[in-house]
Parts: sequence; C-alpha cells; structure tokens
Amino acid sequence: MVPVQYYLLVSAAVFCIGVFGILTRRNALVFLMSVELMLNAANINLVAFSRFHGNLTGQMFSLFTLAVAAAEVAIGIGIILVLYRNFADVDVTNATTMRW
Amino acid sequence: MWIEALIAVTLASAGAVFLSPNKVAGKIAFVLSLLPVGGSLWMYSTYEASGNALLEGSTLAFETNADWIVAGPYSLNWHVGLDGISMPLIALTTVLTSLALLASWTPIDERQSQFYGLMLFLEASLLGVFSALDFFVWFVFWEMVLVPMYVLIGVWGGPRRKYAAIKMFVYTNIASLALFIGFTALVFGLGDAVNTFDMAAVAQALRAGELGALGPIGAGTLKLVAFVAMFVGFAVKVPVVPFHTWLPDAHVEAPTPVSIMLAGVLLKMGTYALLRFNFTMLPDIAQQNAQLIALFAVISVIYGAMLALAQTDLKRIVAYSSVSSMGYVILGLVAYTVYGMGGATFQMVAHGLISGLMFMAVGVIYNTTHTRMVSDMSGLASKMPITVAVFVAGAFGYMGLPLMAGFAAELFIFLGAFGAFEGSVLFTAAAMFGIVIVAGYLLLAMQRTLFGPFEIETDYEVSPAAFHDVAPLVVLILLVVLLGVDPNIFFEMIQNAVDPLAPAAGGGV
Amino acid sequence: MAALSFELAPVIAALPFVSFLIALLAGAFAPRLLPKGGAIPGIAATAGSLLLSAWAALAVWNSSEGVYHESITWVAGVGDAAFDLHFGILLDPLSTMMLVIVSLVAVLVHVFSLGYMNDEGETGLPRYYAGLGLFTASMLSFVFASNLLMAFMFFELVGLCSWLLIGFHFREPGPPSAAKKAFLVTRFGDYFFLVGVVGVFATFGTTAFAGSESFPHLAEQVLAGEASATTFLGLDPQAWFAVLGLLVLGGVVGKSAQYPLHTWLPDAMEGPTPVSALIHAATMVAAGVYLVARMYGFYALLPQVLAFIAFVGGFTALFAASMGVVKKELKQVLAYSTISQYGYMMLGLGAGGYVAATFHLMTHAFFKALLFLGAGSVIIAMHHNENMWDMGGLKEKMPVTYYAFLSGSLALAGIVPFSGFWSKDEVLYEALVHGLDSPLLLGAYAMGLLAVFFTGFYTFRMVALTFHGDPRTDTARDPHGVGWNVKLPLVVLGTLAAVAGLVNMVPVAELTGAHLEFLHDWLDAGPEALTAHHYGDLLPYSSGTIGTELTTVLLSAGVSLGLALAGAGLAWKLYAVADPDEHTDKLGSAKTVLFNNYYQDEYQVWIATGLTLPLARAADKFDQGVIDGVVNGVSSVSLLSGSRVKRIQSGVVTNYAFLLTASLVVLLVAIGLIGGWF
Amino acid sequence: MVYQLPPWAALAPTLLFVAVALVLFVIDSINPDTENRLLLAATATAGSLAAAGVSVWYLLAGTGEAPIRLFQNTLVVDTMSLFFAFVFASVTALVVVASYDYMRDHSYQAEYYALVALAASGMTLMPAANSLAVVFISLELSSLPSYALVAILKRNRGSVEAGLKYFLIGALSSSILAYGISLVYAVSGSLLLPQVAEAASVEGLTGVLGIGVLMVLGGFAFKTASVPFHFWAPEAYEGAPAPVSAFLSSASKAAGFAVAFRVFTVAFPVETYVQTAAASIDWVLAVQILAVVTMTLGNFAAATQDTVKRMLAYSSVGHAGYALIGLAALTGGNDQFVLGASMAHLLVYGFMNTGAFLFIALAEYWSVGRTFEDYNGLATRAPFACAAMTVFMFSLAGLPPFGGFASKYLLFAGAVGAGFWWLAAVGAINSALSLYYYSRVVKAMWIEEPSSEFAIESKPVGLYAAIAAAAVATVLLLPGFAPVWEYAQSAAAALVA
Repeated sequence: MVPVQYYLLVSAAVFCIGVFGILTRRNALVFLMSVELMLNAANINLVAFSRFHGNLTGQMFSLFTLAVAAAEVAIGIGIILVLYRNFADVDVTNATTMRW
Repeated sequence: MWIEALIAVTLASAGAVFLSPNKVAGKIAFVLSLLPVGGSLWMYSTYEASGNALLEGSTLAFETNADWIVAGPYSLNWHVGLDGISMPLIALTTVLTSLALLASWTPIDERQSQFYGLMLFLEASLLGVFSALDFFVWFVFWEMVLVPMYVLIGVWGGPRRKYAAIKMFVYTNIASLALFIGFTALVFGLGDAVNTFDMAAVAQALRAGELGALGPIGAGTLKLVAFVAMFVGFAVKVPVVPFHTWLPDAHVEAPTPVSIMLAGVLLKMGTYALLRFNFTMLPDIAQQNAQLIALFAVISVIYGAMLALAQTDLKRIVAYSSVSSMGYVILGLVAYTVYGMGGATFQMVAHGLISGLMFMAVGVIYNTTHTRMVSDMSGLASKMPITVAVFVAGAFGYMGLPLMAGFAAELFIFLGAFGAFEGSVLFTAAAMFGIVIVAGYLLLAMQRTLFGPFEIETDYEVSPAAFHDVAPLVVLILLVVLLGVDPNIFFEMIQNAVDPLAPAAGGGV
Repeated sequence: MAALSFELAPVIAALPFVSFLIALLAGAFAPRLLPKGGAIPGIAATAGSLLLSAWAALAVWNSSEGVYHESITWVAGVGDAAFDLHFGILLDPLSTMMLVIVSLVAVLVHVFSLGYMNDEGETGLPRYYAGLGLFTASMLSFVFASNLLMAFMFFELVGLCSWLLIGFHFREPGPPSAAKKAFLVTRFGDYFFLVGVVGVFATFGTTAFAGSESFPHLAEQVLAGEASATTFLGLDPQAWFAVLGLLVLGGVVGKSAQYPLHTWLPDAMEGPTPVSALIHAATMVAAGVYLVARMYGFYALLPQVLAFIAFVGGFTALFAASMGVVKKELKQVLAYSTISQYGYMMLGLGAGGYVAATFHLMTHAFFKALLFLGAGSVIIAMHHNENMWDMGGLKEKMPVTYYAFLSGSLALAGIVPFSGFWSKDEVLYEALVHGLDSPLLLGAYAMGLLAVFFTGFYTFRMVALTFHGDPRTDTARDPHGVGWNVKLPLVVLGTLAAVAGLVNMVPVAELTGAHLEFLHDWLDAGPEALTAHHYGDLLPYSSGTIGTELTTVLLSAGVSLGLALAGAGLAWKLYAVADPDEHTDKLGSAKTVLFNNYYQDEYQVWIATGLTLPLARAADKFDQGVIDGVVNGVSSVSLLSGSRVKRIQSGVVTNYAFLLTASLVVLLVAIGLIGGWF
Repeated sequence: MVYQLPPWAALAPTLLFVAVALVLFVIDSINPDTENRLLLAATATAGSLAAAGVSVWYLLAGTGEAPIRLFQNTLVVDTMSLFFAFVFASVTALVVVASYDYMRDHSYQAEYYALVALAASGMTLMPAANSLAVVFISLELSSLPSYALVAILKRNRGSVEAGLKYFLIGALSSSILAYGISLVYAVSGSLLLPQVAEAASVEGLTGVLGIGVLMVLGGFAFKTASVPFHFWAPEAYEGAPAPVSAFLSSASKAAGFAVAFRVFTVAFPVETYVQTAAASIDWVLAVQILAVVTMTLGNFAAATQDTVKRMLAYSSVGHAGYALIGLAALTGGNDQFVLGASMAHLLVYGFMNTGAFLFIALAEYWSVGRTFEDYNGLATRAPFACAAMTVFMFSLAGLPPFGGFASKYLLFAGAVGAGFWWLAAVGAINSALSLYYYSRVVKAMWIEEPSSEFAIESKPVGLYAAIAAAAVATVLLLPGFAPVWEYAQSAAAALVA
C-alpha cells in the first residue's frame, strides 16, 4: 500500500504545476486548464484521505468539486468568448483598461 | 424630558428651515431659534441640581436615563441631564446661536435655507454634547457637530474654504478617534466593574481605583495612555498648542456666523470634555503631571498671543487670541481647586460670549469694507461709530477689563491656580503675562484700523451697520458686562458642580 | 447723621457713573437732549460727589472709630480653603481726603471743559463727558475700595478711561497711538500688580486693607511670629512678603509713571488738556501713590521694599526733572514735572514719610491741576499751539491766568510759602532724617534734593517763556480770550495752591512750637491700624539728626528752598528777557540725550517693535512652517503614499495572480515559522 | 403557535431566491422576447422582499435561538444565518429595484434577475454552511453567477475586462480554497465544522493543517476582497454595472465574512487552534496582518482616485479591513462583542455602500461622467439624490447621525476591548483618511461650482426609490441601532458563546 504522504506530495506537485501555469501563461484557456489542475490536486487529496480515514466524505466532496469545476469552466469559456469579441485576443494581459 | 424637547425642537426647526424658501429662511430661523433660547432660560430659571453630574451624591436637573442599546455585555443608555457645568454652556449655546443667526442676515446671500438649517442642526448637536451623560450618546453628538461645520465652512466660506474645511474635518476627526480609543480602553479596562458606557458609572469606578489590566497593558500604563489619548483628542478641539493649526485657517475662511459658533461654542466642547473626562475621571494622572499640563497651558497662552501679535488679518488675530484664552482654561482645570476649575468653566462661557462678540464685530466691519486686513483700513470709528464702540468694548473685555466677564473668569483661574500645585506660582505668573500681550495686539490692531484718519483700500461705501447687525453686538456686550458684574449668575452653580472635584487635590487655594 | 453720610458713600462714585450713563445713552440716542454735550450732568454729579465726600470726611472726623468699613460679597468661595471676594467701602481719613481732592479736581475740570471743549466747538462731546464721568467714578471707587482686589479692578478701569480720553481725538494719528502706549505701559505694571493681588489672596486669604482680618495686619502678626501664613517659592515670610510688595509696586510704578515705566506719560499729553489735568492731578497717576499709602501698613513691614521705593522715587524725581529743562512744549514740561513730583511722593513713602507723601499728594493735586488748567487756558489763547517758543508776553493779555499759573509755579518750584514748599520740604526732611542712618536713603535724598534745583529752573523757564518777554508770534500778540468757565477753576485752584500748604507746616511748627500739623492729626485720627502713628511704629527706620532736631528741620528747609530759588533765579535770568535764547547748546552732548529723554522711549519702543514684534513674526513663521508644516506634511505624505501604493494594481491579471500567490506563500511561511510547523 | 413549520422551512430565504430564479426562467421560457421589464423586476423584488421579510419574521419569532440543523448537520440555521440572510435579501431588493431603471436597455432581462437571485441564494446558504463541502459549494454558487453578472454588458470593454479579472482571480482563489479544504480534511477526516475543530489535537500534522487553514482563509479573503486576494475588486467594481457592483461589494462581501465567521469560530476555534494546539496555528495573527494591510491599502489607494466609482471600490476594500477586525480581535475569551460588532457593521455597510453604488448607477444613468470633477455642482440639479449620497458618504466615513457611525465605532471599541487597541488605532488612522476622500464627493456635489452644463432629463423611479430606501435605512440605523446590535450580538453568541 502506498503511504498516504505520497499522495500529499503528488497533489502538492500537481497544485504547484497549476500555479506555475497560471503565473506564466497568458492564454486564458491555459489559465483555465491550470485552475483545473489545482482543483484536481485537491481532489487527489480528498480521495486519498477519504480512503485513509475510512469514510466517503472526501470522495463525495471530490465529485462536487468536479461538478463545480465544470460549471466554472462553462462560465469561464463564456467570459473568454466575450473577451475575444471585445479585445480580439484571448491574452489575459491585454485587458488593462482599468488600473491603479 | 426638557432636554429632549430642546434638542427635538431645534432639530425640527432645522428641518423646517431646510424646507423654507431662501428669502425668508433667515427670519424664520431666527424666530425659531428663540424657542431654544426661551427653553434654556426657562430651564435656567427652574434649574435645581447639586453636585457634579459624574460623581456620587449628585442630583441632576432634567435628567433622563433610558435604555438605548442593550445587548451583549455592555449597554448604551440615553442618559442626559444637567449640572452646574453644563447648564451655563447650554444657555450659552442657545443664546449665541440666536445671535449668530441674526448676524448671518447680511453676509449670507445664497442658499440661505441650507445655511440656516445647518446652523440649527449644529445647535442641536451642541446641545447634545453639553447634556449627554452616556459616552456613546455624547460621542454621537460630538461627532455630529463636524458634519454641519464642514459644510458651513466649505460652502459659505472664503477663498480657501475647501482647504480649511477639510483640514478642520480630518484633523478633529483624528482627534475624536484617539479619544474614543482612549476612553473605550478605560471602560474595558474596568472589566466587570462597569458594563455600561455611562460616564458617571465609569468616572466613579475609575476614581474608586477599579481599573484593571487590558490585555497586556497594566492598569497604570493603561491609565496614562488613555489619559494621553483623550488629552490629545480634546486638545485638538480646544485647541492646545501644538494642535491648533486648523483653527486659524478654519476661522479665517469661515463666514462670520460660523466663526462665532466655532469660537464661541465649539472650542468649549474641548475644554468641557477635558473637564468631564480627563480631569474628572483620572484626577491622579492629571495631578501627577500637573506641571506638564500647565506647561501646555502656558505655552498656549503665550505662544498663541505672540502669534496673534504677528497677524495682519483681524480675524486671524481674534482666532489666535482664542488659542491664548483657552490656555487659561487648561490652567484652571489642572489647578484642581474650586476657583480654578470653576473659573475655567466660567471662562468657557465668558470667552464664548466675548470671542463671539469679537468675531461678530469683525464680521460687521468686513461686511461693510470687504477687507479684514489691518493695513487696508484706518479710522473706521468716524464712519461706523456704534460698531466701533462695541468692538472697543469687546476688545477690552478680551483684555480682561474688570467688571466684564473675561476678567472674572481669568481672575478665578489665577486665584485657583496660584499655589495649587508644585511650581504653580511660576506657571500662573507666566500665564498671566498673557494679559499684557493680549492688550498689545488688540490695542495695536484697533489703533490701526479703527482710529486715525479714515482711509480704506477697497472701493466700497463705508456706512454704519444695519440694526440687525448691531443689535446682537449690543446684546452680547451687555451680557458680558452683566456676567462680569455678577458672575454668580453662573458661578454659583459652577462652583457647586466643581466642588466635589476639588478636594481630590487636597491643598491649593 | 453720620450714619447717613456713610450710607451715601456709594453714591459718591455712583453719581459720576450715572453722568457717564447719561452722556453715553443720550449721546447715542438723543444727543440734542443732552445739555452742553453732557457737561451739565457731569458737573452736577461731580459737585454732588464733592459735597458727599466732604460730608463723609466730616463724618469720619466726628465718628468715634474714625472709620467706616462695609463690604458685600461679590463671589463667595466654596470649599474649605476658599475665600470670598468682596466689594467694600473703606472710609477713613486718608480715603476721604482723597475723595475730596478727586471730586474737587473733577468738578473743576468739568467746569473748565466747558470752556476748553464746548466753547472751542469740539465734536464728540458726549463721548468726552462720558469718559470724564467714568474716569471720576472709577477713581472714586478706587479710592474708597476696601480691599486690594477691588482696588485693582478700578485701577484697571482708570486705565481704560485714560485710554478713552487720551485717544479722544481719534481722527488724528497721534492720540490713538499715545492712548495705546499709556494703556500698554501701565498694563505692563498692572500685570505685576495682578500677580501680587493673586499672591496676597493665596498668602493671606484676604486682601482687605483694614480690620483684624486684613492682610497688613496678618502680615504684621506673621512677622511677629504670632501667626503663620502660606508662603511660596520656598521663601520665608519676610522675603515672600517683600516679593508681594514689589509685585504690587509694579502697578504703582506703571500708573504713577515712575522710572522705568514713565514713558507713557509725556505722550499722554495728546489728550485734551483738561484730561491731562485730571490724569496728573487727581486720578490716574495719583492712583499709584495712593495705593502705596493705602496699604502702607504692609509696606512699612518691608524695609527692603521701602528702600527700593525711596530710591526709585528719588531717582525718578531727578531724572524726570532733568528732562523737563529742555522741553519746548508747555505741556511737555508739565508732564515731566508730574513724573518728577510723583517721584518725590514715592521718595517720601519709601523714606517713611507717610504724612509727608500724602501731604505732597494733596498739594500736588491742587497745583498740578492748576498748572494744567492754566496751560489749557494758554493753549486756548494760543489757538492750540503749545510751543512755548511761539508764546511770550502773555502776562498782560491774560492776567488771571498768569497769576493763577504763577501761584501754581511757585508751589511746584517749592518756594515758600506756597503749598508745594511745605509738602516737598517735609518729604525731603523725612528722607534726610531717616537717611542719616541709611546710605541708600541718603542717596535718594541727594537725588531728590538735586531735583529741586532743576524743578525751580524748568518751572520758571516755563513761566518766563510763556508769559514774559515779548510776544514772539502773531497769535501771542493777539490771543484768544477765555471765559469765566476757564477762569473760575483757575482762581479756585490758584488759591488752594497758595494756601493748602498751611495745613501741615512742620518747620514752622518746629520753630514756633505751635500746633500746625493738622494733616498729621487728620491722618492719625482713624483706627489705630491705619494711622500715621501706627505706621511710624512699624517703620524700620531710626531717625538721625544734624545737631538738634530744629537745626535739622531748618537746614533741610533752607537747603531745598535755596536750591529752588537758585534754579528759579537762573531760569529767570536766562529766559525772562525780551527775546530769550534757547541756551541749550551750552549743555553740549547732554542736550541730545535730554531732548531724546535719555533714549528711554527708544529702548522701550525697541522692545516692543524691535524685539517682540520680530519675535512674534518668527513665532508665526515657525507656526506656519513647522507646526502647520507637519500637519500638512502628514497629509501630503499620506496622499503621496496613496498614489504610490495604488500602482501595485497594475491592471495585468497575471501580476495579480503572482502577487496573490506570493503573498499567500509569505504569509504561510511567516505563520508557519511563528507557529513552529516545520 | 398552533402549527409548527417543518424544519426545512428554516431555509425559506434561500428557497425563495431559488424559486424566484426558477420563476424567472419560466417566464423567460414562455416568452423569451418579453419587453415586460416590470414583471421581471417585480418578481425579483417580491422574492427578495419576501426573503427579507421571512428572515425578519424568523428573527423576531426566535426561530434561530435553538439552532436548526438540517441534512445531517451540514446546514445550520441560527440567528447568525438569519441575520445575514436579512442583509443579503435587503441588499438584493435594493439592487433589483435599482436595476429596473439601470438595465432598461439590456436585452437579457430575465437572465440578469435570475442570476442575481441565484447568487443571492448562494449567499444565503453561506452563513448556514456547517460543512466545508457546503461552504465550498455555496461559495461557488454565489460566485459563478457573479462572474456572469459582472460581465453582463457584453459590448462594454470595461465590463468584460472586469468579468475576466474577477473570474480568473476567483477561479484561482476557489482552487486554493478547495485545496485548503482538502488539506484540512486530510488531517481531520471530516468536513463537518464541529468535527474539524477536533483535528487540532492531531499530532504531527500541524503543518498540513496549518497550510490548509490559511488556504481556506485565502479563499474567504477572495470573497471578502481582502488583501492580497483583493486584486479583482477595484476592477470588478469599477467595470461592472453599478447595481452589480453594489451587490458584490455589499452582499457578496458580507457573505464571505459570514462564512468566514462560522468556519473560523466553529471549525478552527481560537482556544484549540491558536492557543493550545500542539504547534500553534496562529490564524488570528494572519487575520490581523490581513486586516491592517487591507484597511491601509484600501484607504490609501482610495484617497488618490480620480473616478468616484473606483474610489468606492477601494473604500470597499478598506471596509473589508474594518470588518476583518471581527476575526482579528478574537481571543477565545469574551469575543461576542467584537464579533457582533463586525456583523452589525456588515449590515449597516450593506445599506450605505449599496446606496452609494446605486447613486453611481444613477449618475451613470444620467451619463454624468465618472470623475469627481464631473460631479461638481450636482447638488444644484438633483439635491435630493445628492443629499442621499452625502448621507452614504458620511455614514461610510463613520460620522453621525448615520448608522455607519455606531457600527464602526462599536467595532473599534470591540477591538480595544479585546486588548487590540493598536488594531483600533490603525483603523482610526485609516478612518480619518477615509474622511478625506469621502468628503471629496460631498465637496464636489455641494461646494464646487458646476463645471459643465448638463440636463437631467428624467428622474428614474426605481433608482430613486432604492436610493431613498437605502438613505432612510442608513439614517434610521443610528437611533434604531438597538435591534441591529441585539441580533448581531445574539448571532455572535451563537458562534462563540
């Protein structure tokens, strides 16, 4: 059996990759993907520790997380669409009309 | 219920004036303002109270104590009432407001209904400040004063009115926050001994030495820090040097009636609060640091007077002299003697009337000449004799001429302060030198502007002032003389109210 | 009836006050209804005061205790240690004498004003008579005040009235300035006085002049070890009382124009001449000396203070007299002579000559009022030209004025048998006999003696230049006539100036053994604690004599008379010629110094405008720059940092993500480290 | 009472909002091209008012005094949740009424109101959440419609940009929250808040738990627009339609605080987590840092803004800092006072801040312009609306006689009472600074001369009504502060006592 700490490390790694993606990529879609990675890092934890603690709460919650993530992507895509319509690009650093 | 009625009537009048047409707003406001005048005089005539409102064994006049906000561990009460300290100030407020309204007829020529409405609103707030006995209620009124003041200066003021208004607004607000933190720290430091913000309960518990630690701060430090916080908070309002710089700006830019209210009543809020809070609640700290506080007082007196001497704008002269005069009040308070503290309270009233008078007179001159610069005019006495006569009388009142209210007040303060604490003789003597400087700058200004051959730098026709401009001046000078000849009109009740404070000090005169 | 006359005592002061009110109110609302611009009510009131004062004096004389003392509580003190403040009336020989003098001079000045003001067509007469009324009322109240506080209060009101009247011609530049100076300089003195009053309260708990609870009495007991009093500044009672005495003396020096606070007085000549008469003879300037006499029981306990008083007095007498010798304006000469004469009174008081000083106060009131009114008469005649070098030969044109003026001049110069001789001689005598054991006092005496010569000189220089010789201008050749209302006061005062000295002819008394010291008796008639006799017991001086007492008296009188005659004679020789020269060049460099009044004005003006004003401006700069600068600086810094801090919001969303993540990591690490997670 | 409502009826405010959303969808489906704005707005208004009314009724009837636990204790209805339900419902009602005029030219009316209702339903769930799962889901339920609402002006670059930034930061924050929850779960083995509290005693995993707690804090910080998760706020509030800004900056923020209050007091109580844990997880210190930085940055940045709306956006950040005092001054002892004060402040803030943003909406409706200068002399044209705005500004600045005075000062008093006088002092300094920029608005409206000529062609009834209601509430909340304080205190007592 794989020790539970390993799952923690994996999820942390996935989470960090997601963060790294968010910080370095300017494409809105990649941004979305990175967020998905981070959410899934959470899911890894939830599922693993659900098993570890011997209750199903974590697994159940991970299902909710997946659903919420899907909804988030739906909204996200919608916003990216209007972003493209207004700024003719999906580069998130383009939209800087408001600052300071 | 009389205090509530007084405030409610004033507020209702404010509302009515807000809605009245501009043309008649001034007259309506003046007539309506006679209601609180009558009310306060009636209250004075039926006044029956003894002792200090915050200490044991007092009976208050017109007291109401009702729950306002009661939930959780602390309760806030609607607690109002008058003792010998607040009664004179209530009377001062109503009378001075009425006269200030009368003095507004000439200079205020736009948006009158708003102006007069705000003035009455200001009056209501001031009445609240002087009658509230629960800290939170008091603080509501205390801060409420700022709102109309800001607008009054900002809208109807002089060329730099926006700067002056915002400076006054922010500066005094910071001060309020400081005192708020200081006071609440004390209340919470009292722990379970007091579960209310009632000033009397807090004062009695503090004097009984029930203050405990608050978090990591021990009782001793807490006392000192709270004292300093509150002192600074009130010192800005008074104002005590070096927290005074908002005042001249505010005065110079404010329209005459607002200056009258500012100097006449608003500054007294600071000294009144000092008396009620710092000096009543933490007498031990005040007495341990008497020399330091007295030093502030002396610096205010002398430095303020020196600044007044350097000014060339009549209004600025009077403004700085207010700083000087309020220094005496601090000196009187720190004396912890009946004469000292009573004199300080009396000085609040006296200075309220006299400085109101001076600002009013300067205003009348300004209305006619459209300048306030000393160098721009001379010999006004030949053109507007009555105004000048009252100006002269007021100026001598300011210099502390006997048989006028200012002399009585200053004399009481000096009598009370002399020998009241270690080193007080020198402090008192130093502060008294203010009476020479004040004579210097007022006489100098009068000589240059009022006397000599008539000359003026502006193109306006200089003519005697209208009746409604002169009448309030005459009323004020009569009041000043009346109080000077018979200070007992107020002094007796003041003494009665400050007497319980004085023995805490022991010795003194 | 005695009781009634005492009961009416407040009316003495109330009458002129009523005339003030009448003049003020009628002048403001119905000037036409005011007879003679307020002169008639004023005359009536002051005449009434005079009668009542005389009646009160008689009553005091006849009363068994020789005193009337009543007071009301002005403000009652609350608390254990507190004291009451009183208004009260103290009628004793000293105060009633002074009441009579003041009200008499006031009546005469009012009458004279009819000629000087009304007839000359002055405007603002109601204001003038209102001022006179208030002036008289304040002075009378001051005189009969029963305690130091009340005295101070009316002392101040006297100052106010002097300001009002000196600055009467407010449309011209000079008078308002002079008025300001007068008030300011005396205020400076009054500052010390007020500190003294407060100090007396703090020390004794009372400021009453008379009675067993009076402060002189308490002080006496304390010094005798029979009682204790609070003292301050760590001083023993003797020293602390001396401090108090000196503090009160500050007010005296200011009001009585003693060195160095004398500078206001010559300037005060800007006021109308009758006002000058009132100020110099009976009211303001007299107030200072009177105050010392009033509380002499206190000063008598304090040898150092007495010596100081004597020295200041002697010095002032000489100092002022020396300046008088070169003045060109008639009133200026009189002004310096006033300063000088009050110096004598101070010398007398300081030297233990209570009666002598009071005597001189009285005679001086008469002859100085006379001289001023005479000068006023001359000024009317000269169409308000005051320069003596423009006069000359007026003797023939205005004989009444001349003889009256001459009477006053002889008195001033101290020529026997005019009043001034007797009183001044007594002052000098007291200084001499007490000074024989005290070098300091002897020095003061020497200065006073020397001043006699100058006095004689400037007095007769003045008389000669004004009335003798040839008229030097057209105005002098054809002077304006004066009416009865000018002459009547001159006649009355001229008589008094000549004969008033007869009430206390000490040398004659010594010489003949006849009892001629009426004033001395009078001042000994009151209650024990207020008598000259009692003061004499208290005084620290011992008397010395040169030879016998008689020879001392004669020597003293002879020397001073001789000096006076010498001075007068020299002046007469130099100036009583048809076409006199100035002769001032003979003084050499001293001339400039004298013309500039020893630069006293200069340095005092420098203190005011060269030191205080720049200091005030520097304070203002400091206030605007530093204190207000800090206030404004705080706001600027806040706003600046606000505009800086908002730059963090760059508008680029990935930056936000970075900052967010980074901050979270920092927070995690910080809290983790503090919490010890790792 | 004869008839006892079933326990689920305790969720009535939430259910009402859900129902409103569904009804609006139904109306929209029946007639997709309806021009009947009134019907839509009225439906939404009625629903919100009903929700507010029900909350008040429950509060008065004492429904929440004994907490009603639903769905195996994952939802709990107590005074606190009802208190906040009232806040959200009343803000929603104001926003909806105002939107009737503001959104008059918009083509997706029904969707707009439905989104508002859905977001509101999510918010009303948030304070009731008693499980970290419900916390996450209700938070997302309120966030997701909000993203859409901010970007609803599809052709407006500002709106879209605002939506994008809001969404991106929101997505990042929600994943941080989710990860934090997963870490907390990893240690505690439960998502129910009371059980999470026991995780503090687990040895050896303090680091994991601590990181989880702080990440959860981060998730809430996003919702409350606290530094450093505030970056979306200035842009989102500025770019969004003003009523939406009002909605977000008042209700959404309050929701974030509500959930934070419950989670941090119930799941991570100070006594066990901060004071007696094996290794301390000092989230109170973290909140204190956040509070100080938030109020300072918010106020300082607001002080130098040029546009009124952005100034309000930053001021909203600053107010988040004040409200954080409620958490930052927790000591594990007598916390009811300060926590209740924070809640009361959020309620008052709901009215005054909504009112202020609605005034911006009115100005945008009139096309007045965005900067302070554009507001010059506005009072001469629209004195009533400007008077209301003055009330909001002074109330936000904490001046009497307005509700903001009482709540703000009691909040400071609470901080002092907890021994954190320096927190109150920092608040005081910021408060004074805020007076400066709030009064700039007042100055522009009342003191300055009008700089440009513009005519006000109409006075929109809906906006005026909403503003008037908010202003009246703001004024009355000072004399009538007693019930607010009372319920806020008992709400706080439900958590900490």
